[in-house]
Amino acid sequence: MSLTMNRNDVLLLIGFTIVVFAAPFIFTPIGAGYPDLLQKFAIFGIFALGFNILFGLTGYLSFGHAAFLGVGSYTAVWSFKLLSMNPLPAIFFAILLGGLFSAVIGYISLRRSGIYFSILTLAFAQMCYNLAYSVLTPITNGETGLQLDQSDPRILDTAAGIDYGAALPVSNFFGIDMNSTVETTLFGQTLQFNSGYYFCAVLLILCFFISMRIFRSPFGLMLRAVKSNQNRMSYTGLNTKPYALAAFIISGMYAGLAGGLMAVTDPLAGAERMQWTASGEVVLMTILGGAGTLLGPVIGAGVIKYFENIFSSFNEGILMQAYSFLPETLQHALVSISSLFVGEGWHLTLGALFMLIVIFLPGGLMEGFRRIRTGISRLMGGGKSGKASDRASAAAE
Amino acid sequence: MSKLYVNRRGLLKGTAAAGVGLAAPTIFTSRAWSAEYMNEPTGDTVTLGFNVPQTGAYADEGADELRAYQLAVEHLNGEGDGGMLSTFSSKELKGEGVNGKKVAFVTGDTQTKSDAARASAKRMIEKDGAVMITGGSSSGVAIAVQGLCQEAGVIFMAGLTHSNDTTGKDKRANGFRHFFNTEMTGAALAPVLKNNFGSDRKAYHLTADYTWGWSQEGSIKKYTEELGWETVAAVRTPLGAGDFSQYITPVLNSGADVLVLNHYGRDMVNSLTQAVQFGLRDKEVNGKKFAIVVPLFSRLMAQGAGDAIKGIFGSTNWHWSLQDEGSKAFVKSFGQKYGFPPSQAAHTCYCQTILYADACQRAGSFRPSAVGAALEGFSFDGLGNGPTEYRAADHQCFKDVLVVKGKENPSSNYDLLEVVEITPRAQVEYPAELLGGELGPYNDGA
Amino acid sequence: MDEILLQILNGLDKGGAYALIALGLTIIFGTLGVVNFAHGALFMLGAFCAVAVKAFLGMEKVTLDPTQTTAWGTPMEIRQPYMEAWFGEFGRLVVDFSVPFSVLVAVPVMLIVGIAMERGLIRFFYKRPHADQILVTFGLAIVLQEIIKSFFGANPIPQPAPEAAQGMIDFGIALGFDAGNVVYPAWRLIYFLFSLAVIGGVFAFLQLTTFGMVVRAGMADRETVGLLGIDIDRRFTVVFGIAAVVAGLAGAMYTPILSPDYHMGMDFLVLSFVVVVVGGMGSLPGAVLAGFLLGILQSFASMNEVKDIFPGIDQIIIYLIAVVILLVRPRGLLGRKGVMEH
Amino acid sequence: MSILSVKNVNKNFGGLKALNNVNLTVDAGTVHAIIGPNGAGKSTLLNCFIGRLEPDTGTVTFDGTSLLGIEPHEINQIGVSRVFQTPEIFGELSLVDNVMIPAFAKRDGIFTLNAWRQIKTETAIRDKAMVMLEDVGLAAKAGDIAGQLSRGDKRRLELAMCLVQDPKLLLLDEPTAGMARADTNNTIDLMKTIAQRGVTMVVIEHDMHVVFSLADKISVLAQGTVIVEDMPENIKGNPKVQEAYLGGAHL
Repeated sequence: MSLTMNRNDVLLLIGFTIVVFAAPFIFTPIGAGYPDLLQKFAIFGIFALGFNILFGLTGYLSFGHAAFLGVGSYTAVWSFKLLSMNPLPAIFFAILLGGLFSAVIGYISLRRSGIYFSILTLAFAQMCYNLAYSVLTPITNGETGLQLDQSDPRILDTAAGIDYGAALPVSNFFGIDMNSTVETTLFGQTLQFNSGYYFCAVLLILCFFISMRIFRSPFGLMLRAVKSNQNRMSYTGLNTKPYALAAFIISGMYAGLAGGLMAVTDPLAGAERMQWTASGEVVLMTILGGAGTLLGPVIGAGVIKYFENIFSSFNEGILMQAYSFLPETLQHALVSISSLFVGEGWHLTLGALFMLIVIFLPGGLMEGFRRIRTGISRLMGGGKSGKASDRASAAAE
Repeated sequence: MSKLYVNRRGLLKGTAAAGVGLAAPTIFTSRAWSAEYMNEPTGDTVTLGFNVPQTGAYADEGADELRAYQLAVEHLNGEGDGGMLSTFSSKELKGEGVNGKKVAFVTGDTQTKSDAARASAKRMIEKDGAVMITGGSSSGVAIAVQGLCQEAGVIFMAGLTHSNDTTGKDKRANGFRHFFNTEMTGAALAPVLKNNFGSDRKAYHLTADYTWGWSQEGSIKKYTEELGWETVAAVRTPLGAGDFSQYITPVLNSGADVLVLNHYGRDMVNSLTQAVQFGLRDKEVNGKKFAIVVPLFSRLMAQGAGDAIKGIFGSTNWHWSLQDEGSKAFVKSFGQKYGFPPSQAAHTCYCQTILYADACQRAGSFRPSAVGAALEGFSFDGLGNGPTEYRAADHQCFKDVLVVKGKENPSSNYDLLEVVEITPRAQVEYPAELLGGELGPYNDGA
Repeated sequence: MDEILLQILNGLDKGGAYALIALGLTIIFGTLGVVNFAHGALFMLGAFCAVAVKAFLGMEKVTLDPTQTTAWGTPMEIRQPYMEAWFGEFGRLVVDFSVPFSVLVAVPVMLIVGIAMERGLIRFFYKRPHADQILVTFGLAIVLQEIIKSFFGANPIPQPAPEAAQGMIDFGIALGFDAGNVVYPAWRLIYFLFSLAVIGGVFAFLQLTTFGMVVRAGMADRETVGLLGIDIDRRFTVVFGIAAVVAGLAGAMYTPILSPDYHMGMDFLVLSFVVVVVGGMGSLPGAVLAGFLLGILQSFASMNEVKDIFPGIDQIIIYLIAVVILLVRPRGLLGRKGVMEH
Repeated sequence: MSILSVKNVNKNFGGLKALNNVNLTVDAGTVHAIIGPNGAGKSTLLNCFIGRLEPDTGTVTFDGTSLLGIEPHEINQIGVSRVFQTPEIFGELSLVDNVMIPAFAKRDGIFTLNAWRQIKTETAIRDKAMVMLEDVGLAAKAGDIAGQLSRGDKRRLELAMCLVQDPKLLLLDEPTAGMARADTNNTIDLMKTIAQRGVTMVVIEHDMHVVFSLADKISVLAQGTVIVEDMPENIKGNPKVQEAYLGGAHL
């Protein structure tokens, strides 16, 4: 299989796999190595990867993908409640339902294009959200969110004779609890290896691989053609609608999977997951990282989740410590300036970051990396020639 | 298959499945073995997690909660004037930290969203090693975080959450609530409403269309109908509707003479302002003066509603104008530090921190089950609400409930409510079974 | 009947606000081709113009009264508004009329904000993909609202209407209803009339002035107008300013109805996009029509009689209408072909 | 043997009669030019062949199949390709991708979910595309982004995209419009080569030099009607044609 892949793609996939598996090592020093945030990185990475297949390739800007995420979550929690605490049926049904919902919503919304399409998807998602919050409470448990209960039937588990006792059950992959963590200390850093994260990580890598295959497939080329020129496409004998719809459904299934994984790592499904702000978040992740690039959306998802979870946690006490090496007046001045941007001000940083990136890096963070890489290679090239001339002059002596 | 119950810090202690896990390579030293319960503090500090809304509609309420937490931590560590520690009936805390450890804290932003609140709480538990999580400004978030703390094996001391479900249908062994609930509001408010408006009234409810709203509507209906009131209609309004005019105009000619606004936060600010704008406060119906009731009041909402609040009845957990020693000490200590009096949210958060610390001290441990046992059935006084008891059956505090009214001539921007009546605790008590739910066993996380 | 009449009034009132916000948004769409996610923030800024004016006019002289102490032991502050101290009853009246006054302030302030935004940021994004425009304007919206939050806090700030406009107007009598049956708050009627006036003003400006003619031509075909040697960019700057003013006015006058807070722009953002799209991208009459239509239908959907038949219909009515209209009319009510379709 | 036959086609826009009872027969393997003054209805007629416009009355039959009432992509799939007045290409994609897309369309039909196949292994398609690029003289730029090409090169690319599908009928709408003389001559040569392969072509053209160097047969359209249909050598002297051109408001 890998024989048909570019060498660069193979390297990218291997590198990606290594980073994902070594995440606790890599992210602990920047304070992001704890299980929940790593899980969020992986889950929203999947969500953004899928969204990118629709938006990055076909150019259709959906503002309603959070609906499929929410559907995936609800489905997974119901699967836990009714069938089994095993995540496999949960994510299977989450993908299925995500796909079904996206097929229906996509089929209708894709009758329009441009902003009209965006508003249609937004409208559907908002309807899902509003109904889930209020009228559909028997299914969604409304504001509180759908939770597990000791008294849930769990037919398959009961049939298999698994008893969770009086405590709330935990999702459990053939004996591995999704919330179990092994903790070790290495070079003074406490590293946490969480089974739920590695479950997500494997799926993230799989999703990344699938996304890569799609990008490099004739189908992916057709999706790019949809974005580029629909007129030419139809006069070339291709029906644009099923291509766009297929991309929509695939991305809906990714979203369903992401939603299912949210429930696997944390068995609660709330309506606000479907709100337009959540749909907007994945749009921002994708654009921030670089729409249409393979890796960009995953990076964008990571950056936004990092800001949300880490920047929001800095309070004055932490800042005072961070600047404690400075003279006291300077320390206070810096703390009061910095605290505008962290803690309750983390939104400000995020907003400013959006603006800076889109102004200076039109292609998102991936473009930044590309520029750095060319810069470095130019520098390296310059360095090499410098060395060569050194050697030449040395030889001349 | 044998029972598998593996926790975060616990290595896989199942049966054959253990081999599948992530065995630690030998170069690592694992500290997982030593912990007896989740995040057992090993150094000379104990970390508490303050999870409050810092962005979104409740950011100001969250900011006030955070102020109270910081004050509580100061007092626990022996800084400042000690606040309510000196009036608290339990004298275990001496301002020397808790169990010989200094109290440290971490903060997080709930965004008033269940997902964000859980993510933030998880960070504090998994990364920062918090042994207790507290805070919040809505019931959805409280229930979500309470569930998380139960799963993770830490104590949750709820902040501002008024829904019955928090200590009813969705109660958890690891969760405790000091704040009152809709059931108590109904029981406390109804007699006052009867005294002021009589027993022959027709009520029209506007209810925020989510669980807390329904719970509030149910309680008020139940208790007012017992008094002989008639409920003309109960209309559900979408959360965050902004303009409520389309829900208010039907009230005008409905024959109702009381409007009950089961709204909180911005919804309440808007619906009340607009109801007053439509002349409902000054209207006469059935030969009686029209009345508006807002079951759950807070000072921040009163500030948002401005003049519209004048003369409106409601209930609240605590108010800074109370004259008992505990309240006076707390207001003094808070006011001197921040320059204005604390809100009820600040008060409940302060109390929860002190109560938790005291329970740890009495238990001599931070182990959730031990702390819980120390809190269960604990009777205390001197924290501003009179004699109070943490009921063992549902982990709900029972205390007097304040019925308040919007002041006609406020002397400052903080002096917006006046206490009309202090409904005694006996009157608001209900059997724990009434609200259903199961505490389940404590989870120590190991 | 009176019930329906009242709901129509509610709808017109709401529709006035929707139409005003959508009007500015669609002008920006139509002329500049920019998806402006910061438009809600402009509405919010307008509302905070009113807050700032009231805060300014209501500035208080603070004296400490050592004879009285607060509950926390500091001397009691005695506050008296300067306006009242200096001008007595007249000063009080000025403070009372702060919301209408704020309109006078909002016009220049919002014009400057709009022009600064266009010159400093938006103009670099005319040729960029819509996705980039969304990201940058969304980022700007967050920054603007966080700045407002750091000054004014997150809590809603009450902005009462002038006392003279706080009462109810009983015009049911004129229509043959019993007294007290069809009454409506004076300020809401004022808001409705105000929105009509602003909408009328914008239309008159675009229809009757040469400037407006060029702008309309630019909306129809930007390149051609550019070829005629008209500096369309300069005019588009002003257009952006005007759109900001319209949004700002809508916000400033709306404050007595909806106490402003820093987040109100985001709440109106989605709605205003729906209104614009339902009306048809780039169509000014479409935006106004859709604003009023959605306002009125939303009011009707909230009636108990309707909700009894379709529970929860008021939660989704706006979106439902949007879906139905877009499926029946591909480009909204009055949209033109090819605008914002790619 | 006729491959395209147009019978009694009428098309009104509002009150304007754009096509008035047009009849036209294109023989297989020939180059058929349609000329006429501006506004004569040439482009309207072409649009009726490819599903962009639906005539009010009349029939358009290609190889025994009606072209009316079916989607543009279906028309292409039965063997009709079209070159547009302004080249319609995939501006963001590379040249070779541009040509591979129609090649895939030819092989796989209007829609295939071939998401698991890899382009890299589609050597047959790639080779075919490269040959086509070679034919139109763009092989050296195969990896370039199409949107950055000159107008002449875009036209060549578009031709390659059409030819890679081995169309039975190729419709060209002013293929040399806006081109420099040298470019025009190159294009004429290219089209001659295509014609030699036996591809039937319908060309709309203003440039008489192009028309007379290529066409086997010419139809003259004026005010929505075919006034003459004849061999090129008979067209030049035809008084009707002269009147249509000289008597019209344009040129």
